[in-house]
Amino acid sequence: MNGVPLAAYIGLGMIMFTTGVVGVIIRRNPIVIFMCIELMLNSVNLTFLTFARYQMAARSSDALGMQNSLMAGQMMVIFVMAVAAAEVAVGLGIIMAIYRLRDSVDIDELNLLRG
Amino acid sequence: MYLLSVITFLPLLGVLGLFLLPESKAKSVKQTALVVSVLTFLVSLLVLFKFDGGSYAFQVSENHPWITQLGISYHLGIDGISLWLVLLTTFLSVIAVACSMKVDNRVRAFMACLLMLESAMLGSFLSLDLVLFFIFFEMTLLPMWLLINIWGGPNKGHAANKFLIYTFAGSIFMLVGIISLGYLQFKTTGKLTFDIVLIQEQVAQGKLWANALQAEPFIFWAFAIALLVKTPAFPFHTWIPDTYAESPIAGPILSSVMVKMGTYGLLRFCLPLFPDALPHQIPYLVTLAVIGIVYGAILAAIQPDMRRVMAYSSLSHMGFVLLGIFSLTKIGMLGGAFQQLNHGITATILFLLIGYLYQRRGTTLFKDFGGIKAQMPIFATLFLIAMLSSLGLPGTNGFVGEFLALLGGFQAAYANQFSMGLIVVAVFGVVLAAVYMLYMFQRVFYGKITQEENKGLLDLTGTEIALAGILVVFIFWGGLAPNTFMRPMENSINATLKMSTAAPGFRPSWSEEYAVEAKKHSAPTTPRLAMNMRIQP
Amino acid sequence: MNYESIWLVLLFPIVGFLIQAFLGTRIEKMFGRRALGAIAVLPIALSFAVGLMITLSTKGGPEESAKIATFGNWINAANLKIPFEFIVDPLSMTMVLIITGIGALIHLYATGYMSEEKDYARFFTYMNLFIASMLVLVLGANLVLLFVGWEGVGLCSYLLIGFWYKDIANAKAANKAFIVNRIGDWGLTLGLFLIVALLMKTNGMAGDGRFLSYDSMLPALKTGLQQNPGMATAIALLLFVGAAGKSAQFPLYLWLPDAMAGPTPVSALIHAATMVTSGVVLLNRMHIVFEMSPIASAIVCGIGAFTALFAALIAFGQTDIKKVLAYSTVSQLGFMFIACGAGAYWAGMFHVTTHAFFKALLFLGAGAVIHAMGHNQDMRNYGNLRKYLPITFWTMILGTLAICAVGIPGVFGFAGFYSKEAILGGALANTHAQIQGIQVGQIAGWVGLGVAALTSIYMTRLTCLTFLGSEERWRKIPVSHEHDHEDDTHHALDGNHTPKEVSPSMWIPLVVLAILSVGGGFVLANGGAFEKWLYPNELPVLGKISTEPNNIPLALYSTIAAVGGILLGLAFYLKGLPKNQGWNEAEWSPLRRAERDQFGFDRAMTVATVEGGGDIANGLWKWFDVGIVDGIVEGAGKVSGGIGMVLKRWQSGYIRLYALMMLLGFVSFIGYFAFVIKGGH
Amino acid sequence: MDKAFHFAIPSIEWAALLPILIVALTGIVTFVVEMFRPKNDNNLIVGISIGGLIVAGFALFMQMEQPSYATAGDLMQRDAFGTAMQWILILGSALTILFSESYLREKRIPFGEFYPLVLWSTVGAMIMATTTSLLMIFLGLEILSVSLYVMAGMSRSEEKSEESALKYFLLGAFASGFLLYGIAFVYGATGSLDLDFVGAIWSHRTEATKPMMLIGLAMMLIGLGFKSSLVPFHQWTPDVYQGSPTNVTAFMATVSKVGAFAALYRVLTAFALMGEYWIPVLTVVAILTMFVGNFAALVQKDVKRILGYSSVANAGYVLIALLAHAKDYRLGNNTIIYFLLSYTLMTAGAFAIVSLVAKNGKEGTRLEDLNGMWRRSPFAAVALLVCMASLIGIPPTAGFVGKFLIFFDALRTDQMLLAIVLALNSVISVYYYLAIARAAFVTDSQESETRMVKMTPGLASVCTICVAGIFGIALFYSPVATFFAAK
Amino acid sequence: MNQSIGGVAITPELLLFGAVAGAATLCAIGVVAFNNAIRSALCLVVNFFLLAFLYFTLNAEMLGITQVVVYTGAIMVLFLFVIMLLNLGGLSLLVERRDPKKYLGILLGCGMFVLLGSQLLPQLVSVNAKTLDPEMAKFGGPEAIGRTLFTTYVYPFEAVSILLLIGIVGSIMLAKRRI
Repeated sequence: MNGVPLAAYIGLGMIMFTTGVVGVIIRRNPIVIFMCIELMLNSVNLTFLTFARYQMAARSSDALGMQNSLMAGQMMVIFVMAVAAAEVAVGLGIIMAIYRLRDSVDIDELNLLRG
Repeated sequence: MYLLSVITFLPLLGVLGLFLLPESKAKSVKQTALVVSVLTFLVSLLVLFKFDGGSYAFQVSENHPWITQLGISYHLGIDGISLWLVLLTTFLSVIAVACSMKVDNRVRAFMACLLMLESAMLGSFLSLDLVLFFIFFEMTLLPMWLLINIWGGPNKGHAANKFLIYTFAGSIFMLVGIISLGYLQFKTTGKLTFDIVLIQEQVAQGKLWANALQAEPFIFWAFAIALLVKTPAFPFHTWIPDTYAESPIAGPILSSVMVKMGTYGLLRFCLPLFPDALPHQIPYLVTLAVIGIVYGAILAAIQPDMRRVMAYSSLSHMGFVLLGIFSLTKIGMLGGAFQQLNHGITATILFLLIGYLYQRRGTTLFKDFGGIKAQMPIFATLFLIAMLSSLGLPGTNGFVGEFLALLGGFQAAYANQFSMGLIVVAVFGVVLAAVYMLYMFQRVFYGKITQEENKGLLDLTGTEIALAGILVVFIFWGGLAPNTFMRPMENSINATLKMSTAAPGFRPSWSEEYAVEAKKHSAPTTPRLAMNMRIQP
Repeated sequence: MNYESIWLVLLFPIVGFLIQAFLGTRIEKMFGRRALGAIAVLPIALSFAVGLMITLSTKGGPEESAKIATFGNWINAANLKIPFEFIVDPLSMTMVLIITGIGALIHLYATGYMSEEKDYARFFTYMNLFIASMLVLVLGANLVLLFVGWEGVGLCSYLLIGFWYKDIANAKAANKAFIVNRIGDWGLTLGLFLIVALLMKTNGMAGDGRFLSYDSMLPALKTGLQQNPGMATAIALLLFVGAAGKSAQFPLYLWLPDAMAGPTPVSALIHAATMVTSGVVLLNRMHIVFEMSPIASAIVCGIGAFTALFAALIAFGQTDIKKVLAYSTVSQLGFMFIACGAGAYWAGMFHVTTHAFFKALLFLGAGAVIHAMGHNQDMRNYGNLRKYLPITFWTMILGTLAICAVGIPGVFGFAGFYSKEAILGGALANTHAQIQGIQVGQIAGWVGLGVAALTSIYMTRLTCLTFLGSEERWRKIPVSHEHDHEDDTHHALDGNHTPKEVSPSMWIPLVVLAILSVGGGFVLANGGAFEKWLYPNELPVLGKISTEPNNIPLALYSTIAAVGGILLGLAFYLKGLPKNQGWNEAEWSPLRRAERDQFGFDRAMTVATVEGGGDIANGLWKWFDVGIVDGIVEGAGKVSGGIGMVLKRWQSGYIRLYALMMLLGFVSFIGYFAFVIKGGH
Repeated sequence: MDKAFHFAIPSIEWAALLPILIVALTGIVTFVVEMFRPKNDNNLIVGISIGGLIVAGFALFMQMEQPSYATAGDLMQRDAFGTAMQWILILGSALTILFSESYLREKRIPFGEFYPLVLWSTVGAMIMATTTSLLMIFLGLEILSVSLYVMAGMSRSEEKSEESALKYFLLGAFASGFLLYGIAFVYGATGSLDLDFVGAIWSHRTEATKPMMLIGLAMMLIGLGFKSSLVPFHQWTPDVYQGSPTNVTAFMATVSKVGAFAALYRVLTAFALMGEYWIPVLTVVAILTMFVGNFAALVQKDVKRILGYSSVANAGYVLIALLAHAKDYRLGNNTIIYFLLSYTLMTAGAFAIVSLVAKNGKEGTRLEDLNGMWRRSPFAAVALLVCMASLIGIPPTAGFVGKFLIFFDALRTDQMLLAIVLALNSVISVYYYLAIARAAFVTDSQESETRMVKMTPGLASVCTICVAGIFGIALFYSPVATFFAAK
Repeated sequence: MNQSIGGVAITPELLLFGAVAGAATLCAIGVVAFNNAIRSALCLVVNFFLLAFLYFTLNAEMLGITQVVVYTGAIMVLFLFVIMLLNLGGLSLLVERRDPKKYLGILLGCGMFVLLGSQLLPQLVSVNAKTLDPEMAKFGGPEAIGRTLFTTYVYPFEAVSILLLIGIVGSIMLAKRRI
């Protein structure tokens, strides 16, 4: 979609990423924190696809290099999604285990381990 | 010819042997340990026959490449300086093992520690590769730590940690120094090695430091501090009172050898390897030594515990050794080197006797004694003799060493190497030695018996007398025929002196022993002759 | 007998020592005390005999008067060689004869005196060892061997003073003796070092490396010191410090009075006759150095004179018979140093000899009295003992006359007369000992004259209080303090105690010594025999030393001093103990009290060194060593722990804080990068 | 190629891939076995796992003499470093598995699934170690981590275990978010996920790409620094080490750390050209890491926590070697390999011995819980003493040689400051290592039987391997070094 | 309409993008801001939808679809499911107490954003999308992705299989009843 500068997409990515980071730090509910992490991952995906599309480093002479680099971004995104899925499965599992153990998941109460 | 390796590793083999025995068989464990140590001593006597005092070259030596990538070689050798220290070590180890036959808990571990210590000390006296030396040097730490920590007195934990951390802190910087020295050698010759013979060869020709002169003092102090901590010299001495006071009686006996590793290291490494930095550091080092002499003596006079007195007195005595070594005069260095041995003998017999007292009464505090001369006349006599040797009475070995060391120092001061006042003070240390020793003797033996427990004290048994008696023999031997011990040292001392004071190119080097021997008879060395020296692999 | 057999002289006492040390108690058990005593006396007597023979054989021309017998190497360090070598010359042989001769007598005396003691063998072990080391001191042909003997005798004196070790006071006295001597040795050692350093620098000698052997050192010193006389003063003074320590000169005399804690024979042998004179021997050995330094000589004279006066005064304040004799010894030593300072070295040695005779006699006499009076030493308890102890009385009278230097000039005089004459003469005649023109030597001479008078007075006091007067005093006094050996064999002194004359083994030495003190001086002095024998030719630097001061009628003066002193003394004390010197010391005149307290000097020194030193040491230990030196070490550990605690608190356990930290780290990373990117390139 | 995106099937060097495949398949096999076996008897599984690892280890020999090359579509890089790292990883997980069974049984959590998870996460680490592709680094990292999250929370009855799992998970995901974002920027700048391009692109960089690469690097450093617990991304380490079951901790301390450092090595090597920018940063990080790790460890009372902090400190030591490598590419390789190998031996041994203290479902890991070990099982006590000596760096142990090498590299690249800091820190570290040794070997306690189990064969073999290794690779450094330095 | 801001021409695409991006940002903030976890989740879902749309604008059709299917279809459902499962008032409304670290976090977040933006964005304003020839333009299509995934990227593809296996086993281990 021509006419939109690269900066715009990257900027959006940054905003979302920052929001995610801030969320991780300021929220007490692990599930929400986890969602914020998902938010970060998605902003990353956006960034990947943007860079893939905009190809700022590519030399248009080298077609094969262009193809590789075009696909690299996409692949990365796919694998990120896969990883995210696996992480969600495990992460939510852990959260549930904790919830079973002590009917609360407030992470500010989770500091037996310190010092 | 693997004689030196055998000497070094025989005790370690003994340790393995010990662990084949069951913990329960305490008696046989003790006997095994004793046998091993005696065997080591006998084997080490062979060196005397192989040794040729006529040359300062390293003899009976073994040189095998070990870690070639890092240029670390397994290079053992012996010369006049290390000869007696090796014999002293093996000999005193026998004493240490023999005097700890009364240990009753974890005997196997105890004996293992003693033997490991022996191996480590022998290794560090014999190794001619800086890294190898460092390895053995550090190997003494853990056994000593265990000795203090398991079989020690009430405050053992703290004392043990203090000992280990303090000495480790000193030596780790020596490691940095060692590595940078090896790296310099690498930069100079393109060949990485830590073999002091090769390194000193470069030093002798003035190549090694040629473009690292500003680094030399720092590396020198990296070595010196580590070794001064071990010695111990004045500001670095505070580990030794705790160590002596808390460790079982075999500990101080062996550590009276261990402290020699410090002075030995100074003689072997600090002098020959840093000739350009040396002259500027001498005044500081001598000052430390003299402060050590007086300071140690003063503090020894008011300690409440015999073992602490001994600790501070070693500070004082090692001060004499250092003074002699750093006087950089033949007489002084000879005296210093000889005084090392004397301190080994004297301190050992005193510790042995104090140990007997400890076994009888379970304390070495002065307030628990007094007037026991009446109960233990023989003990008192032996103690008196050891004390006299320790305060340097003529006729005992202590006198010869101190006299020569001080004389050397005086010569150096007379030649304006450093202030004459230092020597005047140092000599006064002899007076103070009399003060604290006599005061100790008075508090232990004179007066009426005050404590009830002391009424029943028994005099030494036959074996105890024998053990102490052997050492007494050496006290008088060293006092009346010191040449027996000093003659073999003389060549090595002279060489070391030349290495550390002569100008580049005029410095002898171990690998060129025979060239130097030739030079002695021919005309004075020209730089060219020195430069043309063939580098031996 | 040939001089090489000098080793025999040394051998006998050493053998005796070994026998006593290892077999003593056994012999005592098997053959009893008399046998052991005999074995103790025999070696000394034998070496006296050998010494005498050697001496007679060494009579001869001055040129071969000094012979060196070498018995192998001792120390070879680099170019310094110190062999076992012994010198046989008039000086050493004089001392050998004194040591062994008087030594033998005193041993004999001791067999009787100590017969009731426990550790009989231990006593004679020490005594024989002492003789041996004293012989090494005088016979050693280099300064290091001299030093060996020097410290050896110090050790024996330490052991013998502390012989009755159960009394802690004795132990303290012993320590004091040893340590004060060590202070002297400090000077002596530095002196040796200076000589070696000097000679090695100005290599003005046949370079056989025997830098400290008299035969090669002294000539080298002569040449070497002419180049820099300042060195001469330095060496001389350092040596004198050593001498002062051994010979109890001010301020190092402190140990000698306390040394009286030892058994009386010890006091007689070590602290009167032999050891304390070794300082004088040293000065005679090294006289070349002193000849070259007028200043040093002046200081020697001055110290000597002051010591003589000081000690003589103190003697008046003493009531303990041995203390009186001790101070008189110090005073007499002062005389000897006056002589050495003035350059009349032979006179010093002469006085050493005569003093050995009469002072030994006096001590032994005093010992006999003490022995008879149940080891009670306070003269205020005595009185009228001539009735019970005739032999002792008469011999001591002779001794007193000898020390008072009584004599008719030109006709006959007791031993002390001739030596003191020579000393004072030498001092008044000399022009050597001076500092910037002040004739310290001559002043010392006049002081000496006065001290001679004082000597007569206090000696008379001693004699009168002890032997004359009435028995009332010890008849009705309670038991006084004693040495407590356990199972005290001495029946305490009390009202119905009857002193008995001592046994032959004890009075025979008295008689012999008495004869020597009467005739010794006359024999040795006639025709200047002693001087000719000791210094056959003039001094190398000062040349001829005259002992006849012109235009001073010295003989007259000294006779007046001696006789006058005695008469004065009799006037005071003939009728016994004066009221104002009795038990109630509050009645004493302040001067006398001050004298009793050595004018507060000893106390001051004790406070300064022992107590002050103790405080300093404690401060150093508690505050500096534990507080700072070790404090830094321990502090490092504590600080690390503190940092650890801070980090521990930082490790809060809150996930969100950890995340925050990560973010912080990241932000600072990119902050730095932003900075760099802006900054560089 | 006629049409776009018709890529050919990439050629695959099976020799290079084989070890990874074997481990992965072993995992699957054990998983299957676990499903069909009766519970509470995992010895067969253990056997299979060990066997598989050994086979994989041997498979590594097949690529010994090969040159360096990239395969599987350039996503897999085979070289000496990678091979060495795989050996260390295999060793680490083998040691973990060896002593796990008895421990899990005592702790009453004998999950059979544990073993496949260990093996798979080892696969993840191996993937990280053998690639220069950021994609594979990310994937490997996630494979490693996800299974670690699970294992950390394995002891479900323990709040501590669960808490550590959650901490590890949330922070780990957070960190990998940064890693990804960093990768994204590097990708944006270079147009490729392969690190080999980084250098080339950097050499003709533009105003746009320069900051992208630097910031991308910074973000990746967070991701990898988290895994290798560099300050200030280390704070999870002590908590998680303490909370997780001891054998899992051992696994984290060895395998996951080694993997992370392998990846870090790859990245920093690629970014060496722009060293002038980041070397100062990492120098500071290294210094902080050493000091924080050691100082904080001084005041700890819990053994696992102490070892956690010590692993932070050791990360700092390794970083020095990495920096040396970045400054001079000829240096550092050997050092990193050797140090990580020795560190694996020491740490695995230490944790294995600490796991003795678990009995009947209870586990006390305070220092005083080790008291009397010398009475209960002397060999373990001696082994612990050796491990501690090695961690301190007392010769002649592997730890000493490792430190020696690091000093050497630091001095050869003129990093005197780092050398001195390292020296200071080894002094500080002495104190707490000695505390552990003292508790186990010196202090006595009568009721040690109630707290400690006796040696089990698995544990004994771990101790033997570690002690033998610690002395062996030190005394026979030359052969070992030549072996690992082989092509 | 061709006026421009800061050298960037205002095009309809840009306006459209602006709208979507604004919405996405609001949703993202919503995720963080809402106290109620469910609301956060719903915001996230919307956000993902909008992202999917943006993927389409970047010609990554395949991934846009995958995004919808995987994220909104699978992952978010899982989230909501868990939230419901553990649903309690207490949990869903964990009231945020005001504590410094919160504000510090926000501050640092902003700091990070500012730094990143100031370092990266300015140079990227001028960069515009490469014009791709029609062949290349199909890079986002299923064919291209399929081919790539099963040729060049087969190795990571297998690796991911292990990862998913771990996910399964792990969640079983964490969830199954105690033995």
